Amino acid sequence: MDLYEYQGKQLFARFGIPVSEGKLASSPEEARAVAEELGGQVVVKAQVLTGGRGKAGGIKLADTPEEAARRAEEILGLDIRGHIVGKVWVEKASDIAKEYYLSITFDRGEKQPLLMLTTEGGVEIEEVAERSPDALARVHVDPLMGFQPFQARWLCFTAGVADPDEQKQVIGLVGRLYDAFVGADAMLCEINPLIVTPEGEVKALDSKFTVDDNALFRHPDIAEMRDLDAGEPQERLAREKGVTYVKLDGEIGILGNGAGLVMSTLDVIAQVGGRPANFCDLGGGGDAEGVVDALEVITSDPQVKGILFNIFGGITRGDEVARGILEALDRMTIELPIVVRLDGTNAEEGRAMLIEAASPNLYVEETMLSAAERVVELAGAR
Amino acid sequence: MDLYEYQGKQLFARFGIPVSEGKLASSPEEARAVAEELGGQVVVKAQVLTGGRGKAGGIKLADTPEEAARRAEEILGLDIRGHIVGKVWVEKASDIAKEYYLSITFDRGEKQPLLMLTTEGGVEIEEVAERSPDALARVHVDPLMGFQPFQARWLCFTAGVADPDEQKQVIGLVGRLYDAFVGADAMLCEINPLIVTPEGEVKALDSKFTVDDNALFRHPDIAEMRDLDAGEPQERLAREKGVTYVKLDGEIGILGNGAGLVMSTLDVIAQVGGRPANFCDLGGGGDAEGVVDALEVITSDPQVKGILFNIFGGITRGDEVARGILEALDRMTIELPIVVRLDGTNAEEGRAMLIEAASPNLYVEETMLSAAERVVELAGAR
Amino acid sequence: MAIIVDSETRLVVQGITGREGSFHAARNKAYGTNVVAGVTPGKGGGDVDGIPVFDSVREAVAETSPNTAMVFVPARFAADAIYEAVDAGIETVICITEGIPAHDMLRVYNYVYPRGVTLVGPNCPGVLSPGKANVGIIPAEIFREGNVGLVSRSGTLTYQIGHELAQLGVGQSTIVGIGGDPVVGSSFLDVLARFERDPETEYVVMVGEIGGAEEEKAASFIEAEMTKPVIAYIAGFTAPPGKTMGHAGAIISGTAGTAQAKKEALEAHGVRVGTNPTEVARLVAEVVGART
Amino acid sequence: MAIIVDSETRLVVQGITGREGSFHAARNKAYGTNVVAGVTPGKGGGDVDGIPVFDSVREAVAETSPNTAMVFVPARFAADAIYEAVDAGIETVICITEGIPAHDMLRVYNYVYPRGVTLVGPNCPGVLSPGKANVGIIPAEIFREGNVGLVSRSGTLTYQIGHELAQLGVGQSTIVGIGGDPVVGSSFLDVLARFERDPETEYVVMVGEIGGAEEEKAASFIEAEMTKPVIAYIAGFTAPPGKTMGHAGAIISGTAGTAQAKKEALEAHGVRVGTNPTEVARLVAEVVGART
Repeated sequence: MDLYEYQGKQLFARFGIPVSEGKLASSPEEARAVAEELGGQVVVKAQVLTGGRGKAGGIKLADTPEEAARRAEEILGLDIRGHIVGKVWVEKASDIAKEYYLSITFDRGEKQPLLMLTTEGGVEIEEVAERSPDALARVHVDPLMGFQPFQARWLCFTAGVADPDEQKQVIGLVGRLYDAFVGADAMLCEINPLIVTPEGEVKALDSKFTVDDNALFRHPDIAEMRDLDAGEPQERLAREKGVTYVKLDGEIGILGNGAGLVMSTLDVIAQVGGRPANFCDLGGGGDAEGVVDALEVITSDPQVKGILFNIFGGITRGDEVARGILEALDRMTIELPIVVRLDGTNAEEGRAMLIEAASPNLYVEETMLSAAERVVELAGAR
Repeated sequence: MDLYEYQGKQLFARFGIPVSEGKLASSPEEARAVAEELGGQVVVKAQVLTGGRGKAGGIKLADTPEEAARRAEEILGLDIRGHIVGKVWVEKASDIAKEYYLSITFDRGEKQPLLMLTTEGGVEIEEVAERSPDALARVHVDPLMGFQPFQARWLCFTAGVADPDEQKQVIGLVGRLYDAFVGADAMLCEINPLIVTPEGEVKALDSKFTVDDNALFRHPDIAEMRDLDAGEPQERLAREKGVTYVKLDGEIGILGNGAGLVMSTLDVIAQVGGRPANFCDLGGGGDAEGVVDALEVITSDPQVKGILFNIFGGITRGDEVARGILEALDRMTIELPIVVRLDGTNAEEGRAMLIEAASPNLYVEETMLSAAERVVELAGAR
Repeated sequence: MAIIVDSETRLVVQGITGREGSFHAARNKAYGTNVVAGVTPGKGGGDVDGIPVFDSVREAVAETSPNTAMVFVPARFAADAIYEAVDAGIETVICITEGIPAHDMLRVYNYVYPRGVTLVGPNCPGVLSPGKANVGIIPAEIFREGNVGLVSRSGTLTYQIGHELAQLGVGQSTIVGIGGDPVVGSSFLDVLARFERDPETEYVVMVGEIGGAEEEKAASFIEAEMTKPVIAYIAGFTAPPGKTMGHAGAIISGTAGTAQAKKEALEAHGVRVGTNPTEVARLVAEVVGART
Repeated sequence: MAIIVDSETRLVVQGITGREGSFHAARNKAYGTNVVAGVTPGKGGGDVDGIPVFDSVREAVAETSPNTAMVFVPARFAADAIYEAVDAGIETVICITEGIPAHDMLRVYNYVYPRGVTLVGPNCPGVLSPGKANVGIIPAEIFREGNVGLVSRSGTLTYQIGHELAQLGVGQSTIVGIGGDPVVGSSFLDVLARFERDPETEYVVMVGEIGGAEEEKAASFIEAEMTKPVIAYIAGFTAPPGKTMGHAGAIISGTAGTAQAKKEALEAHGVRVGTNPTEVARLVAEVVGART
């Protein structure tokens, strides 16, 4: 689960990482009031779960409350990489002497958290990694040893943070960021830029914070931060129904069981000339109710021109999936062609049920490849 | 640093371990007020840093506030194993269906914390260990893995905590006790008895809590719990002056550098027929100021009839110690015989200084053994 | 021999009285796996399908000497269950449970690994050595005995490939589902190294997917260390960056972890890569046919 | 050969710019120890008595290849310093610092031990192999080269015994101060096992004190595993229960840890025990004389 900048900063503050004072606003009027309350120059920042806000005009300075309101008006409603801005964060503007970058990520290969620090902050870290890899100091933390100050010192010495007072602040901050990473079950904590003010104060000017969905049961407060309105409408619906669904751009709706098989199905659709409309995993269960829910989500996407079921039964039983398809056709009006490929546990029974139902838009295919070809052909004809 | 029962219970409560409601009282009047506030039957418990309070009459029930005041009057001022009761803890009386024992100690051999649980609580654990060792369930916790619930389950199954609801409470409680042990840098956390009420509620009826002195810098709140008035007057003085000192019962005051050498010196004194009055370690430094402070503490004990310095210089320099002795003799009036044995770094210079000073009660000896014999002889003559 | 599980396997099932645990314990037993014990705290003394149930793994070990544990315990208690198995001396732990917090697994992995314990999963279908033992939820009927080792991050995709291989007459030595989580106990490298050492395995199929860099590392390893032919398949060519594709680990971050990059890395190290399950099965049949 | 430190030792001193660190680094160097580097964060680039100073152990390792670290860092930063040394690949860490929280050392020990690193201390005088290397604060002039290994929980008591031995003409292979804290990196057992393996050591003197059960464990070990004669000394016969005698580890709890119990355990396993430093030195001289 990705957090908005302001939510990440709330967590930062909770773990003692210095951030600027600010407040959320969802209208120009609110932005004006916040600016008034904060006093002085403020910065109005679009809250969207994507990067590139600056270039897209989503971050603006304002000298007066009136200007803050005007800036908020410009920013609210902006479309930034497909994300519509619904809220802005208004905070006291900071003077910036230096821009650093600090992050903790999950290094899956090393199976250890990875700390990264560079004094070349404020730009995309991939750029820095490519342009001047030596400028990017990296150190792994053994999760059993936990973070130790020597690791933060190493980051400072290697990245070239030379000023002793800055070093001291950065070392403390790295420790607190590690605490936040562990304490909030984060997959990523990134501060870019981590700024040094002309007075020598080090603080987080932005936040990128991703929390492990599997650990949200330990963090009801963070779970509540989820913005149910964010994302595509189909994805919202999927969340409500508990369906594992990712919206894509094509016209072939896809359901399968198991993430790998579904990804593979998307690829095969592309290979036979189609474009997948979504990723949708029925998961291990795949009972009738789940099939109905998933079909509701997929058909809510108006771009979908045909639907492919690709089921390889293991725990999932073919007859159960067939029952779900028939039940869905009973409850909903689906005129789109539905191609079904069933294999594995109880697949024969399932296929028999579907053939017997003899629904005019229901097609049963033997192999994954032939099913993909069939659905692309049928969708193309529409 | 040992904590009083009520201080340990404060820490228990902070870590979510259930304890009875209560308050501290240092007079019968206060005890009456507390009993009034708590209502119902209360128990009045002597707060001393030693065991065996029950047998010594330091724990009494009271049905009314008046009785609580009378009981407090009886208990306050009691001498329990050499500890004078200055405060009582008045808490709501608990109905007891079962008495268990639960502790976490530092297993120095295994270098891991050791959890112990037995359903035969309420008596000295050494007794249980001797009488029915199988009744004492033990499990080590790897400090890197941390406490895991399976360990508490194992304790319950092995100790014979059979009731599922009790098990659940005990498992939670063991986890919280481990948190307290780590969180407070404890060397020992003991609950004896851990009771089960007739209603099935599990709670800590007593607490024994020892915190690592070396870690007190992390716990200023716990450091403040230290009772500066506890212990012998010489030990209080030693604490104030920062002298490592333990009061003993004999008549030979002993100063040395290094804990092992001082212990060895005590033994040698005993072997030659004397009785050591104290353990006093000048430590690694052993500068003049430290010598003066230590002499002040040692001579404040009226039982002392002679003083032995046993110094083997390493970092400690013999001349520095000699200077301290002479300075002390300058500042204080010490009529007791002082026997000095100096060896190691700058010992010759030190000896020369002492001989030159020609103080009438100052004796320089060549070996540890001869010095011990000399001081016992001189002390005996007084 | 096969790898990880075989006829020497003595299995204890943790969480055996749960719905999934009891169902699959019985299935594994019916397949011929030597399921010696089950564990559910508080249910000790009973039995599931004739398998004795104990309160703790330690007791199960004392009474029935298992060497392998299968974990079906719910996600929030799963780390505890793995520690319990390792603490009781179990050498191989196969964790089926999905949804375990990544930080839990991070600690578990770093605790377990230096102790020489083999951990497979979590969030994996288990390990099947056809004709010897099945530990997990893999539908054994898809697979047949043979000399091709199969290692995969995905369950059903593995079944699909096994199914296609079976149709071409190719059998397997062992099928290992390593799981799709960010932190898994056994990586491609670990399993490839075992297949390389296993006399019954002559060919290996590796089924990867987007996310992470394990396939790239495996590519270098295969070239440097392996004598046995490896054929690979990667899923997720059409996956967009920044979206988690079902598996918590299947996410393309920035430019890293794309299927294309993985395919190129593998091919650069001389590993043939199929672009769909049918093609990969055909490639395997080709290689196996060429050598037999 | 000697044990732990010898002429192969390449020493880095952590906390070298402190008062104690600089004093003893120079002394150790003057003795002939190969002191290759010092570390003090933020003081990199300078030198102490000709010893180059670095900001981190990792840098010191890259530039000067030390294999041993001596820790003089203040107590609250000492655990960090030990981790830093181990992380940088140092094989032997000798920690002089006293006052380190016991829980810090508990974690350090359990982290360091499985990694095969030798940790001596904390709160110890260090290790001296006469004529080869001195790492720590032991006054080398008391000791002379010889074939008696000396291991002790106490510093000055060791000097006392070394002094008495010297007067009887007995020299040492290595003197190891293991420290008096509740958690020490090397126990009597660890050091006894090393002495047993060391060809230059023919006799061992073990200097114990009240508290813990290490002397008792050592007694069984000596009887079961050691061929070389061991003479023991225990301090603290007059110590009362429940009082910490200077060392955090020197405390008699209940009936455990008394000097008498330790003496009896040692004697029951055939180890001769002296009751004061003079007597123990005489016993050693006797044994050495009897065998030469």
